[in-house]
Amino acid sequence: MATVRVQAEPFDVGAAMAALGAGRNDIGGIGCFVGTVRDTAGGRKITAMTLEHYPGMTERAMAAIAAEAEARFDLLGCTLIHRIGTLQPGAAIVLVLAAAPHRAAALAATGFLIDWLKTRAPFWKKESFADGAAEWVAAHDADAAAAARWQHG
Amino acid sequence: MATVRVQAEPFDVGAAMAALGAGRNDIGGIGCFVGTVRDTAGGRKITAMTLEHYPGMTERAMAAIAAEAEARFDLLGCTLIHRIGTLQPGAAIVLVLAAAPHRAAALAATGFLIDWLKTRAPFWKKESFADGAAEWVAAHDADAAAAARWQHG
Amino acid sequence: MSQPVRILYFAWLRERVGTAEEALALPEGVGTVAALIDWLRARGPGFAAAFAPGGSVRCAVNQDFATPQTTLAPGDEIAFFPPVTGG
Amino acid sequence: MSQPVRILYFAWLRERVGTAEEALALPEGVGTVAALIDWLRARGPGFAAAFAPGGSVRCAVNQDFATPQTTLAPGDEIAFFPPVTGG
Repeated sequence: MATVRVQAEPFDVGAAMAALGAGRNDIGGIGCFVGTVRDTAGGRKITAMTLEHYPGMTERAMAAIAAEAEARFDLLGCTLIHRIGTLQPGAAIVLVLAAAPHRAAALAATGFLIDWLKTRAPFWKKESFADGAAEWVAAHDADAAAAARWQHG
Repeated sequence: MATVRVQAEPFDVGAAMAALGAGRNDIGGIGCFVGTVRDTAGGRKITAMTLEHYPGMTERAMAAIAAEAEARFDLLGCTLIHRIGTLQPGAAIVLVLAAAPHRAAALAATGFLIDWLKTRAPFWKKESFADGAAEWVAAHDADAAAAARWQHG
Repeated sequence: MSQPVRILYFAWLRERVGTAEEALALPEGVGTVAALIDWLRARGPGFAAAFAPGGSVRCAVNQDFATPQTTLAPGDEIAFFPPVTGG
Repeated sequence: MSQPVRILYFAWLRERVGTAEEALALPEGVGTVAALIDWLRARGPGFAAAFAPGGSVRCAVNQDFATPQTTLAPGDEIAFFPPVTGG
């Protein structure tokens, strides 16, 4: 029941949510997260963000993350859409949707999906600054810690 | 920065999200929850759900809940839309949006907002069953427990 | 004559008492939510059933959640309703 | 002749080694990711910088995350990249 997509084009949150719920009346709640490009990083002005990925492995990794969420939570379906290419500040980068009979599972799965997507899917961000510099974003310890919350066993 | 609405009409998630982010590039993530009408309750088939509310107090309570979320979390804005009247299975009942510089605050605030909305805003649900019966929904202990997670002091 | 209070009833409470709204002068000696509930309960079987002791009736005064000890004054808007179930 | 392996480089690793992709026969004695990294490091200053000891290079073999101990075989798709930063 998982939908996984990598695309350059913008996504339509309402359409993705409608597709997830289409033809079913057993959903009690849909949790959702949309990540967007901020216009500053470390106090410096960002003019653009470019996302590179590893075609093939990306889709595999995203499908594995979705399958893990469906195994851990009482889900009726989930959707992961990640954009690639060059995006402007304010643009949406990533969409996570998780549908469940009850809200607790929907919201927990949403958090899990974005935490794992940030640490287990092969995407890399490069920030372009107003002063002309362009730098690869370093991985955040906070993201690794957030993902580690979901470890068990 | 909070938008609070009670309405009979369906809401447009994409439009609400766009309105929340309009003209600003400091948002890193938007958390979202949509509650929908399930077609069964306690094993019985539901044909419709009717929502009654307390006009005046509802808007006050929703604004107070939004203000509390903005005081507790590092938010850049939030949106609460709750529908009233008679809804069919599959229909969306409630929309919560929380925008923040970082995803942890956006997702935590989303959970807080829906938990408090369920226990502190004067709405009441009546379920119509396939056998012709109509019954007011009883408050769930689980909802009170979920809301109590956010108590402090 | 002092200003009346407005009393609102919602959900199954409204159905049980048979009215959505009424206006009345605060009865002599009724100064709190608890006292008003005692007074309403004595009004008839519908009210007695709606406000049965041990029930789960909630109250708001002037659109803020109230307790049995909350004091009442002429002109107040007083609402009775079951525990909320929105969201 | 055994089948070559395909090696992919991403993000700043790609920029540092100066290529996105190459195909080569697994060198004699190179049977693990760690051994391949040692071999690559000796290729020139770009590679030495990219694979500097103590760096944070990650590896995938056949599109699954790998460790230094992961074994390599002819025909494998081997990718090197920095810690991921998507989402």
